[in-house]
Amino acid sequence: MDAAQLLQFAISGLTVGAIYALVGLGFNLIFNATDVINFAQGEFVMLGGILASIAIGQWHWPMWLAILTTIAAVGLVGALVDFGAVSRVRRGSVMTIVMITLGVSVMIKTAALLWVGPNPLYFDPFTAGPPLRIFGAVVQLQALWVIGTGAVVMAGLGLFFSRSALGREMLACAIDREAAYLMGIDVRRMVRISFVLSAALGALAGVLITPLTNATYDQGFTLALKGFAASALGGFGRSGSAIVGGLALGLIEAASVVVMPSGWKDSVALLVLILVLVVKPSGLLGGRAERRHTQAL
Amino acid sequence: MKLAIEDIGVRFGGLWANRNVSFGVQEGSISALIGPNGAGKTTLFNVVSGFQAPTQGKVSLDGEVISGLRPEKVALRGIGRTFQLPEICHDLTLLENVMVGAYRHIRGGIFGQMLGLGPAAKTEREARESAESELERAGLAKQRNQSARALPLGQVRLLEIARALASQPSLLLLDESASGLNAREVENLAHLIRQLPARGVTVLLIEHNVRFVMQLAEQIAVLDHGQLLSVGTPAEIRNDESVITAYLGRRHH
Amino acid sequence: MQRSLVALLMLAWLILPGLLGSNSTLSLLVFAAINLVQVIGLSLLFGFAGQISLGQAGFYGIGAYVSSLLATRLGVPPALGIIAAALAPAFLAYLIGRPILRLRGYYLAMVTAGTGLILHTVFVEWGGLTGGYSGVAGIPPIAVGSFAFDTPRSMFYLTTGFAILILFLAHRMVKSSYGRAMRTTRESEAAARSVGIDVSRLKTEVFAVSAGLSGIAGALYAHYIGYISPETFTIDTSINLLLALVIGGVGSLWGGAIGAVLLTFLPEWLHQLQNAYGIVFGALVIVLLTIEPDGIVGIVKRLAETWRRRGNQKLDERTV
Amino acid sequence: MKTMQKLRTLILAGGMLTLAGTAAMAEDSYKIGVSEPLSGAASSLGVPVVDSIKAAAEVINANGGVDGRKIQLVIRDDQSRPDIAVQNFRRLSEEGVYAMIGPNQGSNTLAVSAIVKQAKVPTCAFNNTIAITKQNNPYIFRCQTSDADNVKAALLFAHDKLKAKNIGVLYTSDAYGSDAYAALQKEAEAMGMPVVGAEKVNYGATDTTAEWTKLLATKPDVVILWGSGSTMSIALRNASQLGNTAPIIGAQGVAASAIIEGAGAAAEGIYMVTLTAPDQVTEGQKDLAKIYKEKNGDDYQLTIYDTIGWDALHLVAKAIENAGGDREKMLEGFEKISNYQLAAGTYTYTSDNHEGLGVDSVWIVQVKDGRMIGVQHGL
Repeated sequence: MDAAQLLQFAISGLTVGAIYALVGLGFNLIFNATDVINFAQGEFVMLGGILASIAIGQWHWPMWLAILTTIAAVGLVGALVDFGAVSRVRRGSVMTIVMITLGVSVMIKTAALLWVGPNPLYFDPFTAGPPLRIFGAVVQLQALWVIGTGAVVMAGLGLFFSRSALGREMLACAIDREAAYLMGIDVRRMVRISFVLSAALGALAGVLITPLTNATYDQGFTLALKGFAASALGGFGRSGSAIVGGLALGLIEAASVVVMPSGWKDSVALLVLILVLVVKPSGLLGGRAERRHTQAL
Repeated sequence: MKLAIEDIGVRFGGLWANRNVSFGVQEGSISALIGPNGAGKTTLFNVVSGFQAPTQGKVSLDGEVISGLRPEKVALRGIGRTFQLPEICHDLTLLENVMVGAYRHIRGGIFGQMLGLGPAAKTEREARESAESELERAGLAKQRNQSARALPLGQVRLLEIARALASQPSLLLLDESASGLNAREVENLAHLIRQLPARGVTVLLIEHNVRFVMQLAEQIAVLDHGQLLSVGTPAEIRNDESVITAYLGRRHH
Repeated sequence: MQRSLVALLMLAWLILPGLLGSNSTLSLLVFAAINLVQVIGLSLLFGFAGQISLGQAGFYGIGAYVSSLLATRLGVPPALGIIAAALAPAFLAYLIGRPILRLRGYYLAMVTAGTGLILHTVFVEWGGLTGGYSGVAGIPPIAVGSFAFDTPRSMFYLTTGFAILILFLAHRMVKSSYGRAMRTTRESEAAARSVGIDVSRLKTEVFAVSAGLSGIAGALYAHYIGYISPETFTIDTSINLLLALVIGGVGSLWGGAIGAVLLTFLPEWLHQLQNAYGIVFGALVIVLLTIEPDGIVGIVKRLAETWRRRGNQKLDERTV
Repeated sequence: MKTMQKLRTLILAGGMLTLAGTAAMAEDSYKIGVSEPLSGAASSLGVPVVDSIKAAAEVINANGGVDGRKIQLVIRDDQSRPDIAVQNFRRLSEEGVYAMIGPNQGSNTLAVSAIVKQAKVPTCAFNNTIAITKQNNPYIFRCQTSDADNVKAALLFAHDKLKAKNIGVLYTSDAYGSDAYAALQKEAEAMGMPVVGAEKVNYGATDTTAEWTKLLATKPDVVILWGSGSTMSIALRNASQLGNTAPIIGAQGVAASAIIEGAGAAAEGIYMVTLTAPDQVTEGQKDLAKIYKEKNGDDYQLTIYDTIGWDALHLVAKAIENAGGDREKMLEGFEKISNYQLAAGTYTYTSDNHEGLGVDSVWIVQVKDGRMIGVQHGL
């Protein structure tokens, strides 16, 4: 196992990790504003990949137009999910909403199967051309797009939540919904916007990763689980956490392939997630979750 | 000495919620803990009942050190408590809520209770009887089979006390049980508490209703900014300069 | 009234196979009973003790593999295999329960989902033992003495018998003080701990009981179909189980029973939709939960409530 | 994608929640049961197969059905799960079907074989999994090539044509991949062409660079890629990105147009073991190719899954003919079929050989600028 191969494992780990980070950002956004973990987040990512592939592959739209319309369309689906299902809940706990998002994910998955069929869809990377070679290891150009956009989105979210009025209002909802309500913040609108934003973010992730991972109708749940793992590993509630958690998760998976059969890759990553959550529920960076998700003692 | 609190300190980051708090509660007495909001009263309660591990100091019950034990272990040693924000199970009836209090006396394990075998059936019957009598004393017997869902605050507080008493504690911690009650309910509460020492139950309560505390408590401890200001009989506390200042603020000389 | 209802049900249970007759309907009832055993386990864990789990398919799988490997590799009679199929997942659940049950809400959901996926990987990767994706074939049917439960009719009696027994024991458990301790733990762990309930141990025990029930269901499944492979023990199975319970009604055992029956019969009733079935199932979850968080049982309760109240009003009008 | 047909099902699903059984079909038609994965992991195989079965039914019924009686298909989705497959087979065998077509996964076929034997219904199974015809169950017929033949064809091609001294293997962790790998190891050893490196990839994995890195480190002359689904096009892309120069021979699962399109330039020049050479339409494929070209445009490439569904229904129709329409004699009807030329090859069944197709019907094709070109037919 020489240096080039180790570097190759690291690079493929970082690439996969950046994908998990992007999906994780979507989780973080809805969790920040609504205290709800959206089990359909994986489906938003899948929809982004499938819509973009259809627009580029079959309707032969220019790539940028296809990408923008896909993000807008999936954002609309997010609004529909909130309007049609989440906002309808009068009584019942946060868990009821989580169950509804599980129902939504089953519906979206089946609709996608019926519309585009079971085969994987694909479109070419944003920038064509051979991959970069660094000391004998290969870096796919699309991976740079994934990591780059992830950083930009994270910075954007950081600014959004700190600088913009809307962002601060959403953060206020997350910290204490009743207090935000009392201060005249339209909590209902915040929830809807957070669903639209995280759906759009999911679609962006879907669009970015499809040239690497293809888009199939049933890839949603595993992506959602890994995205959640990325956010939880980093520590919920802080927008930077998903990136750190995602990259860490990717590296752990790559490392596990070095030492054991790759079939165990997913399990090793999940095992690490479970250990971290049990030992330090607030994740590596210590997010806001500490207070809310474990016992007093 | 029923309960001995020795040099208890609790630190959250830089803030000392409790610092060098020491005082004792006599067997069969009614003691009170008063002080302005944020004085660290509930934190001290949580330390005694095991919900909050102290940063320093120790608590002992009948001479046995109990600080550091988990809340359920503390409860098994005979300490019952209520909560500032009441914690009851809305899914159960009033009687069932109180019977849960007697849980530590039930024998027979999961399967024994499921199949209603000897010890389980006997202890279950005893638990039902003690729950009935506690409900009777709290004046809630009539609504025993009602669900606890739509209970007014006053009765919720009494229900919590009945539940705590159903576990036959030797020490009962009451966290602001009188707050939110109307005059008649406060009177019932006082009457209920007065009977407790006779039943071998020592009481330590947190209250803001000073008149209620003055007429009930034999010993009063005053906390301010996490520190013990003074401990004494109601008369001593009433005339204690530092207590008045803490409550009413500095006179402008 | 209670007595006659139970007697009626028992009678129906005995003559039902004769009426329905056809193997496939009986086979569907066998699957319904097997699902019922699992959903009751989940109902105790989530409905009563308030601990969500998306990993029951993993325990379902352990039960199936333990019982079938004991039978095919060591010739252990399935009747004993079922006991091992209950104890193995229960023991594992007890082992991992204490640490992971400190978590709550979605953390617990995701961690149990992760556990389920890890167990699925074990079924696939431990090829030497489990046969990997080729699975385990030639699993003998359950037999008592010389009589083998190898037809849908005989398995109907065995599995529904099991389901009725477990429904009864679960009912007893929920009504006992242990059951009250579970329900108090669900709503307020602080209250439970303040009266001496070791909440962490209780949650782990109920987690073990639910895992054991899933194990029994796995063994019944294995010995009925005679072949098992990892495809059956996936996250989709765990999700469907949870959604079935939620549709039926989380707060009651009858909700679990209704959920299990729906989970089994819906695909059959809607088979014409072929692969569009998921849309109807997802829509059912959404519509039901937005109307009534407690599912079908919640709706029935509310209807009964308004019907009874309207009944009283009529009474008052007449007397005035 | 056949959007119209899919949307129609969607509207059907939304509007029609009828819980009743199928509409009453004319009593005198031959009922054929179909249980295929239309959802779940194996749906990418099941959906095209069912489409080709329906196409065959339309053609057969258009020319007057079998001895004047029409064929009626009863189609059920087994959701790629063994327990649903068992339930479907039980239900269909009770509806008095003359024969059953499906399932598509080895594990499902093994799960239903007891029911098929009990109900005495001849079943056309589509799996390459070697084990399905080895369970002394006279009612299971393979309507595909067995992996034993596919593996032999691939290895012979690597050894004779590509002059490989050793081979590397990348296979998916599902039954399809692991079964073939077991057969492949034995066959390669026997040919004196050892397996120098083998890596197993998760079915459905979205990145295989780590596995390729380990495999290419063993410097294999030829790489055998055995698996199906989206992971295969990702594997092809990752291989070319890592600069792999060793020729690749893919399994039938790789020879699907969606996989080739997905791999794009990375698929250029790879070989595949399959049953059809789209550029050389054989005699048996003529009318099938005509239908698909009309529906999907002239450049449509026939894949295996379009042929095996078509063949299965024709085989069943031929069996009904041989049995003179007598449901009891369906088994003999099947076993009387001999060198019946259809789309995927020439089928022969006897009482002790239920394989149907042999190594001679295996095509080796190569991808040249995105299209599959026939290189070698049979040995």
